[in-house]
Amino acid sequence: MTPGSTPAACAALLRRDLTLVWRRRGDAFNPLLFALIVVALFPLALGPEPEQLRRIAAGIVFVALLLAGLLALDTLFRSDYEDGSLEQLVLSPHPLSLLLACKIGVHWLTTALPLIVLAPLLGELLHLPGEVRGVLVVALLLATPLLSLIGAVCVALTVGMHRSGMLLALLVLPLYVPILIFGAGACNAAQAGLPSLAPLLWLAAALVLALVLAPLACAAALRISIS
Amino acid sequence: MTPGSTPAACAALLRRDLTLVWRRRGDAFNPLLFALIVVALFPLALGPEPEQLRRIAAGIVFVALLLAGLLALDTLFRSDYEDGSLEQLVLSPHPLSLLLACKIGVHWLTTALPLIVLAPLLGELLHLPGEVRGVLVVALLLATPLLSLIGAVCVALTVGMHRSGMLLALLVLPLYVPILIFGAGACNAAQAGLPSLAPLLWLAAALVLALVLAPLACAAALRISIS
Amino acid sequence: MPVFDETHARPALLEARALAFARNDEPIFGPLDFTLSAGEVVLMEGDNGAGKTTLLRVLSGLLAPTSGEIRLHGEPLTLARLSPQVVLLSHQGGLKLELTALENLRFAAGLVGQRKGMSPPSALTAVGLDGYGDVPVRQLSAGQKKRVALARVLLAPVALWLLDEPYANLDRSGIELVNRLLERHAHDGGAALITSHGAYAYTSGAPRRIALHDAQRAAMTLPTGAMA
Amino acid sequence: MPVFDETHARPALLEARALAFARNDEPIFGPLDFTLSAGEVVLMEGDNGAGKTTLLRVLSGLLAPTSGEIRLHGEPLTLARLSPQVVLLSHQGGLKLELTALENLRFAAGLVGQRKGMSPPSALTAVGLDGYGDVPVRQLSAGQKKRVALARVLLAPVALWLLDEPYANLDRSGIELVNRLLERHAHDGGAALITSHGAYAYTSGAPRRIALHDAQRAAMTLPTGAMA
Amino acid sequence: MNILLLWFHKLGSPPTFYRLAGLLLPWCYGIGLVLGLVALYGGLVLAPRDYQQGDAYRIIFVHVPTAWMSLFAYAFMAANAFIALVWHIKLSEILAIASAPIGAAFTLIALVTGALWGKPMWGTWWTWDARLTSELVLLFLYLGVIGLNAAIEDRRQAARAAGFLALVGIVNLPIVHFSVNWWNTLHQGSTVRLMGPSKIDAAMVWPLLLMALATHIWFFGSVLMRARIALLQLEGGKDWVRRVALDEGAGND
Amino acid sequence: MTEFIAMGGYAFYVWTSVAVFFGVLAAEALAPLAQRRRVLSEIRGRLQRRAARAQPPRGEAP
Ligand code: HEM
Ligand SMILES: Nc1ncnc2c1ncn2[C@@H]1O[C@H](COP(=O)(O)OP(=O)(O)OP(=O)(O)O)[C@@H](O)[C@H]1O
Ligand SMILES: Nc1ncnc2c1ncn2[C@@H]1O[C@H](COP(=O)(O)OP(=O)(O)OP(=O)(O)O)[C@@H](O)[C@H]1O
Ligand SMILES: [Mg+2]
Ligand SMILES: [Mg+2]
Repeated sequence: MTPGSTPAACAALLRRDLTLVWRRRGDAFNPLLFALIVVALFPLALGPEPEQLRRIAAGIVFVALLLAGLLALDTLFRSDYEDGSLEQLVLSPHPLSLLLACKIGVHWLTTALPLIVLAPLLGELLHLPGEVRGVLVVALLLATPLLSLIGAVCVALTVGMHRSGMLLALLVLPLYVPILIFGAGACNAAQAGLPSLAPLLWLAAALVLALVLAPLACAAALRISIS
Repeated sequence: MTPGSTPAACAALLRRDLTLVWRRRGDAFNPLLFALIVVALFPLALGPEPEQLRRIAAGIVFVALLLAGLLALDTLFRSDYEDGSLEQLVLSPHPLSLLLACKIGVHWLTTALPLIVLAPLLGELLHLPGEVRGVLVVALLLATPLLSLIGAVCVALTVGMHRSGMLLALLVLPLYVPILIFGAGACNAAQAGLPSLAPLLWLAAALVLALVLAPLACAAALRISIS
Repeated sequence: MPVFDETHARPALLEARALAFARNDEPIFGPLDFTLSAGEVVLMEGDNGAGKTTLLRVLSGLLAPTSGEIRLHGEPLTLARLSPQVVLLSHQGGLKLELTALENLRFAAGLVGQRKGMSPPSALTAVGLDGYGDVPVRQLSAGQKKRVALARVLLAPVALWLLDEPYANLDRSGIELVNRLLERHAHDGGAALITSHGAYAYTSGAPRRIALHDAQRAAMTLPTGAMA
Repeated sequence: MPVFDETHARPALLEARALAFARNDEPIFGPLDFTLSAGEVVLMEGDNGAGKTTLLRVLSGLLAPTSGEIRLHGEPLTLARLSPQVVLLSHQGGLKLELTALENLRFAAGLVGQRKGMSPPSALTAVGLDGYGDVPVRQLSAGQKKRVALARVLLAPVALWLLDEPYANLDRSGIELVNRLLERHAHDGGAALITSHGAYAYTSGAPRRIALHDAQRAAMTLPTGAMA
Repeated sequence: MNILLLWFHKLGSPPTFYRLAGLLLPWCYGIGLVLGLVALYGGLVLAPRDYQQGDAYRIIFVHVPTAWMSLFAYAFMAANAFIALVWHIKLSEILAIASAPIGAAFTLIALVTGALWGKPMWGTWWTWDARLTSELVLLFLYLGVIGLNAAIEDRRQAARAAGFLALVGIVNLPIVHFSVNWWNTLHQGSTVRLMGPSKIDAAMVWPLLLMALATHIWFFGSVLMRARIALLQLEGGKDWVRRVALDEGAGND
Repeated sequence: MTEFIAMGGYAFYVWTSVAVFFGVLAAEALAPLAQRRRVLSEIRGRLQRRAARAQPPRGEAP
């Protein structure tokens, strides 16, 4: 790892991004609180009958986490673009897709993983049956990296824009639909006592594909939108 | 309406803000599409059984519109702050609260009103019973100005900050809870065949109060956060 | 520390007495005393971070001073009394990029009124942007945007101009323009306080100058010959 | 239009041939021909919007030119070949405000390596920020931030510096610092292309200059005497 | 690909394309309109009543061709976007973006007419079955492409970014088409076949196919129209555009 | 004729579908016309502005 080698560059990037997250560790709780509040809105809006809540619990947790992840996406490249360090990544002598993969990894680790840890609690708030909890966590573990990877491509496309928040949501959400169907589908199947392996396998396959393709697509998109 | 008089100032501000919305009229559809997509997420996550959807339709429409309104809030003062015209409003010789009330009015007209028009369609997508539709629209007509007014105070508090998106959501959502309870409560009552007038009257009372107080609070908050 | 400046018989347009501002208990600028009379242009100089922008924001009433006081025509300042009498040109310019130059000026005129004998088109002509009235400001270059912002200042029916770095982003002809506008404003009985930091060329006559150096910040400047 | 410059026997470090860039079909800068050899510092001058920043971004490979070509050591440029050889100082500076000056420099060194005999602390010393290594960049003034960005340039193990307005935001001692750094870099066999627009004081010896004037944009400047 | 490249190269010269498109345009709109009216006459008047669905089935003559077009337009857009991104051909960028609005229009019609058909047949305007959902997602993808293109200032950069998004979204096309086979849904499976025997009456088939032809021709008319405007915008500074602007300015306003 | 209009009781659905078909396509076809006029007048405006100004000489590299 001599300075300037590719592993050193990735290590420097990881260290920097983790330090930045640590420096503003207060912000790290925002997605958690957001998800919590969104989940809390539903009993208020729908009325508190446990039977009804139980039936829709998994789906609502999934949607809440997806929306929280969506709002968090905005921070992925935004500050790097604004302060010009994204330019430096593009101009660095290392494969851009690899550097971006590091960034996406840190982002997933610091925004999505805490949400997954929170998920069982959110389920509990909505009286989610205990036996579904395991499937929910597994589905989220497969689905959230996919969300981050696909989201990153869309963020890369919109990074140079003002007020991209809404637009980003419009670009990203249609692409999230299949993930939501499979992820929530697995939970619903488990809740109905049906086998839930098939949709999880589909998610896993998609994740493998995205792990390979998304960083490349992300790099290409970034090159387009930075010019 | 000599130039420089207070009515002239309000008229100039209204004209300017409406022109700005018209110049980027493409953006005006974003909250609509966002609400539509969020509503679409729920049947995908919960499964398509019409019976179940019907029962939770009003609540979901309410939550979706609330979230769309929340994302749209960000644009209320943001660009005015960034380009420095907010400073000019503060320094103008007219009551700041009046000017802000004009801005909030335009914002409600161009973001919330289209959402209300869309609401029956969203209800239809979730098989909302026809007789609830009227109550839903009335509840939204009372609730959305309240959301805009309360939201504006929170936006004014966060306007000087970077990356306020999440933070704003966290400030605003707890304040929205009572509105959600009364608004969705009215719809649920109507759906259950119960009288729904009482919660609507509460909303109306709150709206009158907010119309008087929120612009003043907003002006005070803005003075704090601009310094 | 405060040294009251009692030489002027009639009250000055603007007067600062032992004015100081601190952020989080760190002094941004020290206790300052100065007056600004009608017909005067004062240039405020200072290095980066010396507090020039902050001082202008305090004088305009956007920020409340930590200590000391500001007097307008000899009386203590309140925002309500102040705002019809002052115009602030700040870094951002306060222009809407989607609107045309004229639309921006019309809005400004609607908000604060317009100077007698001036109108949005004539203000635009005065800053040398004839024919750009219908161009969205987004399409103008940085220097042209600055000119539109100056037109807004010119249009406002007020005597006191607070201009933050009016020379920044301008090329040489723009700098001359600013100097001409300032001379004319002073000649018409107005007053102006302008900032500019060392590196900008300032080619005007010989306006009165105020140097802003905060002790704490001055300590942070580079010792010459630091190069290894 | 392209006039090839064949006077140099050995290939120049950087060479532009009939280089032009247009946005939405509006020419930003016209067809340009120039060479940059080792040991040379070239100053690019031009009014606002003349396209200085854009030219640097094209030369650094961030933007693709609309027509013409760029040669590096005599061979056509690709981003992969270019990036280990060039460092760009852009308007934003590329600093993380939450990190300290040293952390920022360490990251830069990790990303692109560091010059022989240089380290993050010594680069910081070289720009006169000794003792500021552990201060978060957010707390530095604009001029000090600029110095940290210059330290990053100094640290990069590359021969070609593309500096966009290195003098902006700097006070007089900072301007001298930049000139000293440039001289030293040229003396060590490096080359630099720097921009500066008319209004900034430039006090160095006599570097070669390129004037950038786009016809279309030049037409938009102020006719002198436009004041009503 | 070589032939395609050659073809693009020949037509790719903007003034040539502009002139050629201007010549083709009225014919596309005219023929599309006439064929469409004939097909509608065949479908609404001549075709016999369906023994199961009664006259409601006649919605097929607007629903199915537009539904097909919604897929075709997306495929056309994505193909052009691919060419544009790989070979940096300006004309393909323009064609890709030009097909988005008309594709969105067809998708919207397919959705609305489908809903209008669903009410009498299924008893509901809308259900969340796979085909309906994926078609709705298709509309969102179109709108995303249009929105992204509108949000970026630099025209070529906007076209490339939007084209990139179109390519990413192409995964949705097979989902729309095969959803009826992969999941059992309310929606009808394939009934019309070009190869082999169709499952429905010939008097119903010819208006359907004729309408499909008409919508294709109309689609190309619209794409040419929009591509011409985009060319004017993109080449705003060139001499030929100047001439066009001055010529048509004298005539139009 | 009235029987034709009635569409066997499905008149609303069939005719609304046809109306939507024509309505949306007509709107889609008319939208570019306005856009075209706007683009052309924009180009003309730019030309006029440019023509109104003298063209100073173009600077060049040494
Ligand atoms: C909102 C509701 C609907 C939507 C979004 C929709 C969408 C579509 C789409 C996208 C296709 C083209 C599929 C392809 O070519 O692969 C299609 C074809 C078709 N639709 Fe619908 N549809 C809807 C409602 C209906 C209804 C209610 C019926 C009839 C009861 C119907 C009958 C058909 C038929 C017969 C075809 C042609 C199938 C073929 O031959 O490929 N659709 N629809
Ligand atoms: N909103 C703020 N919050 C915290 N500190 C601030 C803020 N604005 C300015 N400062 C600090 O106050 C000090 C003075 O800043 P100011 O902008 O007034 O300087 P200036 O003289 O205008 O400098 P410049 O020449 O760079 O414009 C600086 O150290 C700056 O970091
Ligand atoms: N991202 C962009 N999109 C569209 N136009 C741009 C963009 N960046 C710059 N321009 C335009 O290109 C022209 C040249 O800009 P550039 O920033 O290169 O000028 P400059 O010489 O650096 O000016 P300055 O002295 O103000 O820094 C300007 O007219 C500007 O408006
Ligand atoms: Mg300042
Ligand atoms: Mg520049």
